[in-house]
Amino acid sequence: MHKESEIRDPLILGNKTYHDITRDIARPVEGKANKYWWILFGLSVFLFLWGIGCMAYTIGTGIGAWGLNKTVNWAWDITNFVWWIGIGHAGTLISAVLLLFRQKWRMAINRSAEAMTIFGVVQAGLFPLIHMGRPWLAYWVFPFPNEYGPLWQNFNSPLLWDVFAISTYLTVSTVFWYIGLIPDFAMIRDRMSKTISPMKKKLYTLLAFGWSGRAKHWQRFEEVSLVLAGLATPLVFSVHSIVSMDFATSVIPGWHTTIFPPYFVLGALFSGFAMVETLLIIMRKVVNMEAYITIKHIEYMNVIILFTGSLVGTAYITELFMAWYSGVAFEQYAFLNRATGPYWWAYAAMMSCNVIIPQLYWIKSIRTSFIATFILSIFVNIGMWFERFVIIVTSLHRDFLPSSWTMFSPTFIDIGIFLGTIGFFFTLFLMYARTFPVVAQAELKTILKSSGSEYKNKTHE
Amino acid sequence: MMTSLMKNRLLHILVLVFISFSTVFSQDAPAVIDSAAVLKGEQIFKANCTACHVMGDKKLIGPGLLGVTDRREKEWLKKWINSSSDFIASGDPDAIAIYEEYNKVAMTSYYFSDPDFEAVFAYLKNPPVKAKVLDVDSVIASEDDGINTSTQLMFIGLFLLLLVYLLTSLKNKLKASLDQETETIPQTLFNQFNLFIGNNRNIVFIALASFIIVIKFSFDTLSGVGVYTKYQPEQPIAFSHKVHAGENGVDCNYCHSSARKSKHSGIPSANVCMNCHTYINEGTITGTTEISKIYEAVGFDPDSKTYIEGYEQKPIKWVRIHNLPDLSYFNHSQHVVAGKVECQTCHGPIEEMDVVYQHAELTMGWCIECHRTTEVAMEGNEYYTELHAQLKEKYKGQKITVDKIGGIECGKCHY
Amino acid sequence: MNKKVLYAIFDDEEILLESVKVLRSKEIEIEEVYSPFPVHGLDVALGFKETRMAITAFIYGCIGLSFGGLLIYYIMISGVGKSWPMNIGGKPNFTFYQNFPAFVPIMFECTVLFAGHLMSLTYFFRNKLYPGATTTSPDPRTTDDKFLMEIIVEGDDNKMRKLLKRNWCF
Amino acid sequence: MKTTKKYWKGLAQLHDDPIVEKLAQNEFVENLPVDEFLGDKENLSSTSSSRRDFLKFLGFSTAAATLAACETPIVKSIPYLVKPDEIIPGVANYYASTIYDGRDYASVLVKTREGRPIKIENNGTCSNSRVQASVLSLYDSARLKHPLKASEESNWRTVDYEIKEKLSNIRDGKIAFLTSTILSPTIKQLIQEFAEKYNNVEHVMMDSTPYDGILDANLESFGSRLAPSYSFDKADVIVSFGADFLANWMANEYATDYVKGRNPKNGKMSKHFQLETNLSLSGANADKRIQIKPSEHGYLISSLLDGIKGNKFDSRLEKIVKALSNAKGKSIVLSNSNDKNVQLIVNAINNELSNYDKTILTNQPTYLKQGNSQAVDNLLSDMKDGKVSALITYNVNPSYSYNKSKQFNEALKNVELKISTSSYNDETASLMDYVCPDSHNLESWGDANPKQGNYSLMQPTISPLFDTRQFQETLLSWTDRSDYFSYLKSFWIEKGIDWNVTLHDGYFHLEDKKIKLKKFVDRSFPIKNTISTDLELELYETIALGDGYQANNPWLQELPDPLTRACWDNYLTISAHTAKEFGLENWNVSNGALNGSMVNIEADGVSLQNVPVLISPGQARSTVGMAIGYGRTKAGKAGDGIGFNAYPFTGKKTISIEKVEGEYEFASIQLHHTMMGRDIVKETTLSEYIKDPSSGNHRETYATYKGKLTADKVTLYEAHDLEIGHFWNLSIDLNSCIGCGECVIACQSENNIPVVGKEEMRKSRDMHWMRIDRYFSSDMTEELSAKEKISMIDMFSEMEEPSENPEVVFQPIMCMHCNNAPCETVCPVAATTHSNEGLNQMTYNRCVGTRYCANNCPYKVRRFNWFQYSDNDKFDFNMNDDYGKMVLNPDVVVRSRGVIEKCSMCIQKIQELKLNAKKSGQPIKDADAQTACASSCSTNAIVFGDSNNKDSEVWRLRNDERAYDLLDHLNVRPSVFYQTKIRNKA
Repeated sequence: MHKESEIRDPLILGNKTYHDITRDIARPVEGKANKYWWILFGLSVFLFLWGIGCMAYTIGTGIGAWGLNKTVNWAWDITNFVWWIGIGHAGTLISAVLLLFRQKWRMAINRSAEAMTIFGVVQAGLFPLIHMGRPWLAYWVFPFPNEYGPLWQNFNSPLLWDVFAISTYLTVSTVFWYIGLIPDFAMIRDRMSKTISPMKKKLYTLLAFGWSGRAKHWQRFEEVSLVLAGLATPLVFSVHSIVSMDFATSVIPGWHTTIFPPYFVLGALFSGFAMVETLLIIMRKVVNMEAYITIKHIEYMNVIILFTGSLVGTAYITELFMAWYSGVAFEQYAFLNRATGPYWWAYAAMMSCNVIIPQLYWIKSIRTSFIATFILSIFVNIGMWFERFVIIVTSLHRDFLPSSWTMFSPTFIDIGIFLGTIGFFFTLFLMYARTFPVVAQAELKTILKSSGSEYKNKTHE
Repeated sequence: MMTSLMKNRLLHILVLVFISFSTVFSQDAPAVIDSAAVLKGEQIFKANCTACHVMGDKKLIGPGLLGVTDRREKEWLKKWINSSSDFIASGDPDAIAIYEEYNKVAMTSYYFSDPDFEAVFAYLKNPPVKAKVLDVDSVIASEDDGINTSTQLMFIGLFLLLLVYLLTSLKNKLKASLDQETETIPQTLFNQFNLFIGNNRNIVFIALASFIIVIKFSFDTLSGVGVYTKYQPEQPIAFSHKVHAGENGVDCNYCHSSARKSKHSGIPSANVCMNCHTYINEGTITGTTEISKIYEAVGFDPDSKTYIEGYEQKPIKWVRIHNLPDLSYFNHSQHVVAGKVECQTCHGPIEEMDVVYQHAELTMGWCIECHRTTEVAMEGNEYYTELHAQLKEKYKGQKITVDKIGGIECGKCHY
Repeated sequence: MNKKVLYAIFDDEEILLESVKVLRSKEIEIEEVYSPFPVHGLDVALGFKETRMAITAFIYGCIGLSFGGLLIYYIMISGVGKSWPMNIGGKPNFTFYQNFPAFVPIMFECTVLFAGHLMSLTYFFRNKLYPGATTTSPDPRTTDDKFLMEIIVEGDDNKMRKLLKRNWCF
Repeated sequence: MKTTKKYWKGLAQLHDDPIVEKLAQNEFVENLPVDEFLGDKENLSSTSSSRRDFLKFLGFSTAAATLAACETPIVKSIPYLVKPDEIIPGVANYYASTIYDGRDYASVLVKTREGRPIKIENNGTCSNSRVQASVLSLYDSARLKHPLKASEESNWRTVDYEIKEKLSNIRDGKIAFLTSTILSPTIKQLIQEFAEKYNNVEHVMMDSTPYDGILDANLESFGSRLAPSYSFDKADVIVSFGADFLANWMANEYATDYVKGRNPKNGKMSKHFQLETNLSLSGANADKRIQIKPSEHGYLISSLLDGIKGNKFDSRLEKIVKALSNAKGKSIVLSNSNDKNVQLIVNAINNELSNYDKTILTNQPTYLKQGNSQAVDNLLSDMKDGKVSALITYNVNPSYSYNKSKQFNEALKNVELKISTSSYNDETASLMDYVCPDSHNLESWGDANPKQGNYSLMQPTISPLFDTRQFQETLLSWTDRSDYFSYLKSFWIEKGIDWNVTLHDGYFHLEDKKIKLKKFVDRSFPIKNTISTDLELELYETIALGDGYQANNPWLQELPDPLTRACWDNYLTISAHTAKEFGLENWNVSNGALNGSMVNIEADGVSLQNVPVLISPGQARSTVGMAIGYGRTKAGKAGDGIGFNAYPFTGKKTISIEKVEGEYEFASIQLHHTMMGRDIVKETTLSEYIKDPSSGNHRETYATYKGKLTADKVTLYEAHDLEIGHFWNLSIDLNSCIGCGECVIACQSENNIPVVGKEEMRKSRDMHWMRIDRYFSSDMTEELSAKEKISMIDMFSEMEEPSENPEVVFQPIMCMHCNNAPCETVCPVAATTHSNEGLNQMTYNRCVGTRYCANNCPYKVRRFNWFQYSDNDKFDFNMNDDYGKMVLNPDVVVRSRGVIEKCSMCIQKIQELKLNAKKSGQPIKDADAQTACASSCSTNAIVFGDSNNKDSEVWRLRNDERAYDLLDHLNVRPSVFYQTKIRNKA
């Protein structure tokens, strides 16, 4: 039974009992959706369908449907890919790393954060697939015995590393997520009555895998979560490091940089937390979780954003310094061109959204306001998208031989696909919010005594 | 794949064996002559003569040439071969006789250099007795071992059953001696089976095993997609390679002339057929029915032995059997001439086939396998002299296979 | 000999923990405890053995690592088996060691992949958790806010009831 | 010379049968069932095959209906019924022949497969991109497929009958032949014989770009209307006033000699001055280039004469006069002026320098330009007054290319009998009563006499695809004869040549009777300087299209101009300075593509609307240039409506332009014009080179524990073994490359490279496997910025601006076949790997199209198939055309959508080479190793070979002091390397 100093603000507001928690968590699943939900859901489904259309068109006619050319062979596709992967990171970090650090405040948000991770990675996974010239041959990137001699893959290729990293990341974090979900499903199962909603009952019985909360199971449960957390933590760092190696191991000035792995991971956390905030602030309204997702949680995350944001800023400066210090003309020009070339605006957007704006979090009032946080988190998301765009496009469009210098501009297909994935993401997330226990109630109950406001008040008396 | 390959190699070896044999045969010929000449003669004969003559008594366009050396003088033959028409004109009775016999067709003239002529003569003198047959048998033999293995399996199965029977009966005997109730064989098996599945481990084991089997099976079937081994379509003309290449011993090269020059082996144009079938109007198996199809195509009147004037010729639409995908570049001459590969290595015992079928899988794996195992024919090829030296230096003692000179690099076939 | 199954329901984990300790001290066999969330120290109180999940994970990890290593070795390093060594970008593929750095990421990923998934499978297997399993606790409220202790008593159970009552249960 | 190739001596050697019908049958694939297989649409569409192996359509016409993947596709194979002796399916034959389309002449080797020409190779003489591309024009479906009568389909019998009827009814009216320059002696004779049969026949020749100036001047100076031939290799000083002799001026035969005279190895190079208005290819290669206005042209030349005579002269000519006077008898002075008086002065200068019979050979004139504008004008006036009752045109398109085309079209109405022999229903032909379509060069017999004593024969390499008939045959039939072949044969055998040998070689020499020349008389009179301030126009021909005869050839349309790097267009070239005056500008839109403002141009009477303006460095101030050969209206689907017709402006000097609203979209594939101070094209001066051959070839060194090392010495890798076997290398001499772009077309036809059209080119999605980068020098340099303390940002932005009169360098770039290739390592599926012969192999059918390799390529030579370029109506060029497909090389796959492709170093040629060597049991001869680009290069700038072979040319070049790797600091170890450029600057 862990105690906690009184001065810490409560993480669960209102005088909740275990039963209240159960009721609150189960409510969205059992009750009807409110109108916000329907509005958002309709919107995202629409975007999603549009995106599907654009993807179909691309696969039908060819990558030429995008704005790419012989010099800039990657642009929005990989930008979006890296962006989504980045977003995918906060989830696992929150649940894994914070679990290792025994951070209690993670418990209210880790479920949703992980959901976000998985849905984010799903979006990310789409891009390597559709950006291929011949997506119907995508299975060639997996080593499987074949009649071609047999013919294998090239394990020197960072893209192949990606394949392994992302598939591992996606599956492992899914499993991690699901193991945590089982007791909560069981809870919902047990609340469901056979007579009123037999179908739902059946469904959740299926999902609950027959969990009954035996002491031994709980013991194993905790051990497994701990180990998975231990595994997931290096995984988080490895995945984005590997993604960064797509660029770091190449020869293109502006890509060929050793600081990319840490720099990308930080950026990932940065954007990931921003996205978590965006989502949670929406969610706590949409499925009324005000009591569990408190300003305290938001503030903690803001602190992390402030921290990572500043580190990312440092990374930008370091890049510039290295370019200057290396004395390599190509490097120097690459970065000069980023800041002052035709894509200066993208660079400016990146700098302001990622480095300058987060500095506002030094101010307590902003740090602890839902509205401000929401807006800022949007900014950070945009900024991080631009970071990837800047890295990819501005490096490519002017590389070694000026004769092949050119520029990139997206077609409506590019845009459509990007919006499509956003739509897809929110569709998944909203559906999740209505059918899954959005807060890990089992774990939450363990900290009710230590961090619940009622108990804290008790101790004050 | 392996087995077919093994067969190929076996066959390859056997063919070599046969060649050595033929020399052996020549050894016990009465006169002392060098076998090299015979071999050379054989090549020349195959290339030039087989169209009209067989090494036997059978008549083709011309007479069978078995034992012709006894019938005719060397000089006489030389004259006749060099220019039969002049020879006939010169009024030699035998010549005229033959001319008359073979409906007044003078033999095409060949100007062999003396050594060549000597070689041919030597060959005619020392024909490879039944050599062909030997070759053929061996091929069949090699075909057979597939069947052998299966029969062996059958025997093993029987043996096991027998064993079961013996053991159970033994057991019963023992039981009887201890006067416990005995079981019939089915009972035993049944009980044993129950015991077996009673055990969880076994269940798991079975599950795993079946799972693996299923995987293997599906993988095999999948990898079999697009493999058309034994593909044997109906052809517009029931042309029999057995009759032509096998029995009449027409050299592959005679019809598929471009195999040594080009990437395509080439399907003979109708006028090549007509070279012989102007005179041969009746086939051994199908009589006139099939041959008349050629006449129909080119517009030839077999009775008057003339081409019909202004006849609109119809192309013969053969069905292609060996189809490589277009993305892979294959060159016949590369393999036949530079690589010194026998036709049969890939096309199987073609001279055995009445209707041709696809012998090899023609999958990429199949190509690669062969390239990994086949040695490069470097000896006596100026092109390789320097390279060969370097390679021997590099791979001391190892076989220098095709892959060692880059034979399994993508760019060698895909461009 | 009549056996009786006694369900004691608690609504606070601390009390549960207390009574568990008490009962254990009286060497009364506790069949099973159902709780809505992991109660810390319960496993100790019940005298469970350390679970060996972590060890299995480690083993699986090792398997994964070696699998990855062997796969790459077979595929990338020249002259091994019937693999297909190619000159790719002039990178040395003569020995595993020379090309090692390029192989680290995938070997690592394989490790995690195997460890993570196989351990989870073991977890499901050992807990007999699988889709479609319908086992539940004797009282559905145990997933909500109640804690249930299952005790098997032989003969007269009133003594036991009393004992439990004394420990603030109903 | 391709002595090693197997030539066919044509039918003559094979069949001695005199009856020509039979010959015609037996020589070619008699039953070339073009219509049959083309008729069979569903076959074509259903063949999934990408390697368009002609055999499948002819040799074995495939009726492949590929069913479900698991079922065997039924592929029908149809062999020839009667196989022509020389055709072995799958083996290429080479025929020596001649290409002459009235503009470009070349003696060539034609590569045929299964009786279908697929590639043009040079045969000793210099050729150019148009000649290379002419093989595609053969398969142009826009060609007439049958004779026309009043634009209605007709047949030869009726057409011949009616024409003969009408011709013989002509009594007093003229019968006029309006033809291009005729090189063929037989045609000339045929026309004479024609003249004997019919009344008052007149023969007029016209050149699309008239050269009367030179011809008439020589008539006055030497008493004979001829154009001398020049030997640039003997000249130490070359002064050209606007004559673009490296590209289009006169004959396309000077480049080889020119480069011969500029080999620094000999310790001396010719010094080349170019005084011109537009930046021409010659100007780009010149050592000293001076911008002049067309109006100064005459004056400067006459001032130069003064200078040489020792009188006072224009200060701009200082250096030139000095150089020339030291190079008496070893110099050439040229002018592209069409003004007789100017040319008289040029003659005077050359005479003064006693160049005649040394570097300028009047006794060995070239006959490529015999046109006579005066005669044409007379003909026109005769037509006006109805004196011409019959007009027969051959190889000319006056309604399009004649500067008085309007009047011509008017006058045509007064002609009773109008006959065209054009193979297209072009601008002129469409106005005619009868069109008797001429066969393509590759379908015809013929002969040519390009130069005094030089002759070449033309032999058919395929039987006519359509119901066409070559002009000679037509003439014969009108004089009641037939069988041009035996006519030709007997004609030459009478001249006492060995027919078979000649046919085999393609060209031969005859001792013609010496031309009698008067002693040189100087009729020149000086020309005053008339300073004009108004805007002047100078027309030029592009490398690609020339006079526009092949405007419907998509390869040529898509060949970027060597200097502006724009394609699918012509435009007004203008200097930045003048552009500013008129408020005209060029700018890049968001996807980088180039846009420009438009103007209306007007010069007494003639005018053009909405002509785009392209700002091009090197253009003289207050002048504009414009290319002829564009703006065809009846060329065909590819050529119609591309650009603007500038012919009407021929002879117009000053023009007026006014800016109009709107912007024009260019398709320019090079959007940056300077090297940004990077060490990409290394160059030095001759004097420096003589001091130190490796000068200008500076290589970065890097500090290591072993001391300072160059990049290629610093490595972590244990290298793969490339010592054993072949190691294919390619050397590109930047000093010999004149940037003519012939190799680009050669590559395109060898490797089945698709045409993507203007829109895609505009989006920088060109598919050419090799490109020729062009860099201008900039006024801003790192030294300057260092000296003047200019910030990096300003420096770079200024560096992007080329100088007003820049130095120009050309750099052919194809896949470098790096031996530490960045592209290979990043491919996840190992679709691009390295061969033990140093080739970077791209395996199309393994590629999944991640494009990572293209990103990671420092040279940006990888090309992605953004769409399906074959069989796609969006790309309606030769690969979407049943005839156009016949030009495809059966040994090279046509790439499908979504895969990367790139230069393979013609691996199909390498494989064939090795195979032949193995089969014949001989080691490979260095001379035989050729890539398409190397063999096509007229100046021998590209040398290919096996650099493991110590006595190969390429090995020597690899170890030359001038050799350098592009971007060597990356240490990617390219197999392609460059030789530094050497300028002959004083």
